[in-house]
Amino acid sequence: MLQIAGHRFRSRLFLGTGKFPSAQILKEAILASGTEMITVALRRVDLHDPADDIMGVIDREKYVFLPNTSGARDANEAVRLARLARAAGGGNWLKLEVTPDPRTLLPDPVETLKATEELVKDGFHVLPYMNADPILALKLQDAGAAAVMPLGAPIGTNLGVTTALQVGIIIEQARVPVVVDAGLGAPSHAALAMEMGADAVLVNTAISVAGDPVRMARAFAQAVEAGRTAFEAGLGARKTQASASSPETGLDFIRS
Amino acid sequence: MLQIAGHRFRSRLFLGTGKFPSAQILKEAILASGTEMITVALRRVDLHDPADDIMGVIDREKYVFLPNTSGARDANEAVRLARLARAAGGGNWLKLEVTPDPRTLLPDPVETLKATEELVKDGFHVLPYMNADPILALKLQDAGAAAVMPLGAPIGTNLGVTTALQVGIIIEQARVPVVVDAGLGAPSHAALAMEMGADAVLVNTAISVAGDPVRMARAFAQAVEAGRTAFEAGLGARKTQASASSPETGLDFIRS
Amino acid sequence: MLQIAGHRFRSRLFLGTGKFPSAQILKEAILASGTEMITVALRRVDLHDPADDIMGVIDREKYVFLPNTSGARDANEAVRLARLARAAGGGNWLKLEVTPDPRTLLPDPVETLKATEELVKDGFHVLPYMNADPILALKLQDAGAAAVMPLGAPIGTNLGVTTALQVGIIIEQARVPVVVDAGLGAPSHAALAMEMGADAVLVNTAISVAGDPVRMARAFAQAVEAGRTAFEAGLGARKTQASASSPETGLDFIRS
Amino acid sequence: MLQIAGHRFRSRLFLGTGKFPSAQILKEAILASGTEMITVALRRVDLHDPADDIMGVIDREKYVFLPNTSGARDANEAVRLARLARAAGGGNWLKLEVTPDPRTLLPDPVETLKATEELVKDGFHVLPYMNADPILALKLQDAGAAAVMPLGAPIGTNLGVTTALQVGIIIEQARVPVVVDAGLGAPSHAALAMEMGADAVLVNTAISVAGDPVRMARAFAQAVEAGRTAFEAGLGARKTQASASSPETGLDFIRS
Amino acid sequence: MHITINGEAQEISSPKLLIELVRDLGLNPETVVAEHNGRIVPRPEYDTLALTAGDSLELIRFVGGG
Amino acid sequence: MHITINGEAQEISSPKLLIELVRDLGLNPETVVAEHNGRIVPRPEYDTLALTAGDSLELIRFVGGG
Amino acid sequence: MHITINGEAQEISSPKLLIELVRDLGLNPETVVAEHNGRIVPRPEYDTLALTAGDSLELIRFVGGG
Amino acid sequence: MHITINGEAQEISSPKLLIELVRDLGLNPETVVAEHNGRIVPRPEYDTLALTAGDSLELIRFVGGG
Repeated sequence: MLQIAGHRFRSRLFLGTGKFPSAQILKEAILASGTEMITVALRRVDLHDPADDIMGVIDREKYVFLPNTSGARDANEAVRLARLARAAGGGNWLKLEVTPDPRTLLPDPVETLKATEELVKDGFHVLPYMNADPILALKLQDAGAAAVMPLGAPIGTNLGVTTALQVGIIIEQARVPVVVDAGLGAPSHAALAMEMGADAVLVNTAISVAGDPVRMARAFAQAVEAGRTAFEAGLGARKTQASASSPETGLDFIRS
Repeated sequence: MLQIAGHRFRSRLFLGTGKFPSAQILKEAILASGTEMITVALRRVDLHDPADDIMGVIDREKYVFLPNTSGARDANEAVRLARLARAAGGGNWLKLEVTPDPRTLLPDPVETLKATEELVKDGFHVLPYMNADPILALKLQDAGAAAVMPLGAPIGTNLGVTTALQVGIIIEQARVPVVVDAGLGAPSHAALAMEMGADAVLVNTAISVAGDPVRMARAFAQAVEAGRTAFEAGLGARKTQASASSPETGLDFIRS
Repeated sequence: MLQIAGHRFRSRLFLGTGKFPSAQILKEAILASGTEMITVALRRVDLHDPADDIMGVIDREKYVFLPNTSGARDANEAVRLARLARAAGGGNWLKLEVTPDPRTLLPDPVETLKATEELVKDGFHVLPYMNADPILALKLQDAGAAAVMPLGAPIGTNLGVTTALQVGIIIEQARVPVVVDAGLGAPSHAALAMEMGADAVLVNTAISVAGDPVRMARAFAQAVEAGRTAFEAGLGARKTQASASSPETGLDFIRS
Repeated sequence: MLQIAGHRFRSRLFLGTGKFPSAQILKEAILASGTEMITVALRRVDLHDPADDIMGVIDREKYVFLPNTSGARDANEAVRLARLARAAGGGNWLKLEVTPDPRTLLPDPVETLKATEELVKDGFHVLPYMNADPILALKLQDAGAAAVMPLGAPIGTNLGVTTALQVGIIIEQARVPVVVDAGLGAPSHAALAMEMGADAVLVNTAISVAGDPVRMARAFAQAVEAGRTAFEAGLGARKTQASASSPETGLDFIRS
Repeated sequence: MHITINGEAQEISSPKLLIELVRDLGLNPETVVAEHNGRIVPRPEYDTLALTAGDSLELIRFVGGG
Repeated sequence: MHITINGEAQEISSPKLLIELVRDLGLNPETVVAEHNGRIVPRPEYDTLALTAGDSLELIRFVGGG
Repeated sequence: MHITINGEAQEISSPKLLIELVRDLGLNPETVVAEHNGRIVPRPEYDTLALTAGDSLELIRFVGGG
Repeated sequence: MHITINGEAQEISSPKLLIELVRDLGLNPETVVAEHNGRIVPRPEYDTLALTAGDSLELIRFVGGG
């Protein structure tokens, strides 16, 4: 069973909570996804809408709560957000995001490594969001990251595992769990990541912006299980030449 | 629910029975797959192994039985095999395969159309295996095919839906069910086909040659459901630009 | 050197003449492309614009003139257009196009084969535009086609060789030249087709709708040569593992 | 015209000199490639083969000489190699390679940035080999890199521009030239990189291990020009729907 | 007299030879092929074929195409 | 007598009904289809069809296939 | 008195404890974290921390994010 | 005397200038760079630098690489 920082997860689908049409749909999507790990962001209270409180939706006890540092542009901002998250009752789990450029939302390898080192010292279970860079993955692992989260494609693009080659190398080398994050836009993308041997996937946009987020959450849950089962069951090799699935002999009698 | 020739199918995974390690594993894989449609081939009895009888494994009543014409090299041979299949108790369902070249096992568009016309007249429910040719799909449909079965990749290659562009056009135009057949090598491939709007997929090699065919059968079953659910729930659009999953405002206070 | 119907071609780039911004630009693009084979269509004279005559632009003697049957929806229409083309001074060369559906412009395999047989009897050098269907390619070759022209992608899409797997099989099997036609949208696509072993490519839209059609014609000419040269020079194998291009020994002295 | 560190290059193909079958073939390939920028590595003299001296092959005056730091596993080793290269008469140009893992030969983002900062201070024109990481590219540029060299695929794999999505973002953002390096295995790959807007490509393995390295060098030279010309001439847009290249009207008279 | 040219009814003076009509229309006989009442007209006949009322004529030529 | 079964010449005792032969071969008549001298034999006839010397018989059944 | 809350100047009656302000704003103290003049306020202190004029206060909480 | 060249112990006659050694080894001084006891030797010094017993010398040059 998947273990991160000593915690066991039955579900290998981690769920982001952004951009859902309503709190009710988010609530149902969480259930439908079967997830045990939920990401949230930290933001200023909107004083004009004090009642809009996500903690009313999520049963803090039933899920591992994974605050992210989305919005942080360097290590300092990320560390500050991490500490606020902990003070806000977020616990020690942290999805580390350091994205200097709001246009691409791509992670900064140097600042991400720096923040990882600092937050690990500070007792956090750090899951860094990272470019699909195999050497960086080794460095983050050595720095004490609880898992590494290479991106499949830029956040919110739904393009799938465009980084398959690099992700494959990361999986092959990693001694900590590999969670493919960002860009997974369809259940087939999640299944592919799992078939490649990823330990889990994190999905948000593809579910929250779906026509029916609750059913889409269920679809991803099934796909993640399918992909993992296939990985464990052992996929057949790809071939360039056709090979018959029916017997090749025993038909002389029909030859015209 | 999927309907072909008036018959309703709860499962959208059709299963081929070739190349399984043992009758027992085939039996369990059929159950694990949840399939309701099973393909078989027709061959001379091996007089030296009379006991090897697949009908001992498959409960004829519980499944729609879909004999194929694998091995047929032209329309005549296919029609002859189809009639033998019916005489053998195969019923009226038929997976039409006309593959003149044993090396590529690719279907012959002209002979396939000819055999479809003849067998439809003869009362068969014809499901022709075909190249991913949108115009041919319309012709087969007009000829009375109960469904069309475009290939994803050559038989047994496990390469997936290499014909996605053409299959997409076939699905868009078809008035009969579209079953993606051949080349699907992983659950993610099956999920992709279903996400594109295929009505079902037919899988054999990827399951029978897997390390653990029974678990792989379950994996494909889940992936097919995942893909179909996603198709119905409505996938989000692909984007070339990143878009944040977390709110983009409310962080001024952390700016260093 | 490439030979089709006994004619030798130094250039492996065939050029379509549709959709150019002006006759002058077409004229210059033809020169820049270095092509020796030019396709044209046949249409009713526009009585309101009698001067618009492409034959004023193309020196009939310097190029092999390849009228197409674009617009034909079945074999009869194609044959009729072919004969009109010959009567119009088009000679015996013919690009056979039978596209029943103006929305997809995809070729009809059955009618294309039928028209090929008839036109070959009638003394035409038939180059049929076809779906990337390896079995159909063999049938067209057997019917006397001077070359086969599998599509890379639907006409005008610029998507490239989306049918690479099938085109590869066609090339491997063909005894007549294989010309990849339709959908080639960039020089890299043309180079890829040639690297795969195609004998030539036919390009129109990618050049005529380019920002600068004349320079784009030159770019395609270079790419076709590059791809062909690479095919003949022998491409290195693809590897999944890295291998150093610099020596792996002789550095002990720098180890920190 | 391409400018790097104030130097103008007519050719956008940079050539690596590793793994050529012979000095003579290397010499001819350099000429055939038309390159003006040549990479070399630095190694201990083999005392048992003192005559094997590449400087006998390359006319030091005719080419920009780009020593690499291949073999360096961290910033210190890279800096030491850089200084030796300069002392050896390599001049100020440097291809910075920091690859801690000889198995993947993938670059270390942190050490590469560190070495870039140090070597820029030391007066080198630094061209860092890097993972296709857009944020890292900005950092290297800010650190004074003369150009950035994102990888297309791992060294020596011939897999092409597998990092197209990221390379596209790097090109869009860069204020210094972008040179796609590593993994380009065919002229079509080089053409693609140039069509995307890359300023140049560096090729070694695909040429040196080709069946005929000299002809392959010529093929890459043509492909690079083709891709650049296409980029400047303006490629047509990709479409998902077909659009006719021949006129859609003027055929009523042939309708059967 | 009335004849139909490329699907459009036209009034032309008679008598009229095909070659004359083609020239009247400003077309180059070398690059135009004519279908006269459904029959392809060999170019040599252009000079002698006389059009008569009610004829249906198709004048076709090459245009840019791919 | 000699007959040909699935392409192989076989010596069998006569008289012999098709149903007997099928059973002798250890086959299940319910899952085997017979082609007798090129004609498909309806299952009901198995019990009555008598084989004669020189007959050509094909015994076919379903096998695993995709 | 004036204090700054989430960057906006606000007029509040004094004396005022942090816990009171949070309640006045209709917020749940359990799910809100406060930064008081740049220092994170441990939740136990909410009941005793008295706001004074010119204070700068950040009230932060979790929101949906991926 | 003994010195170490490129990691290998070597016996050479003394006295010996660096330039002499390079030539003895059949190398071109123009294309070889020397590290003498860890210090890069500027080319002008080749003619004057005298090797002494126990020296460690690295002789390096360019090779094909990508």
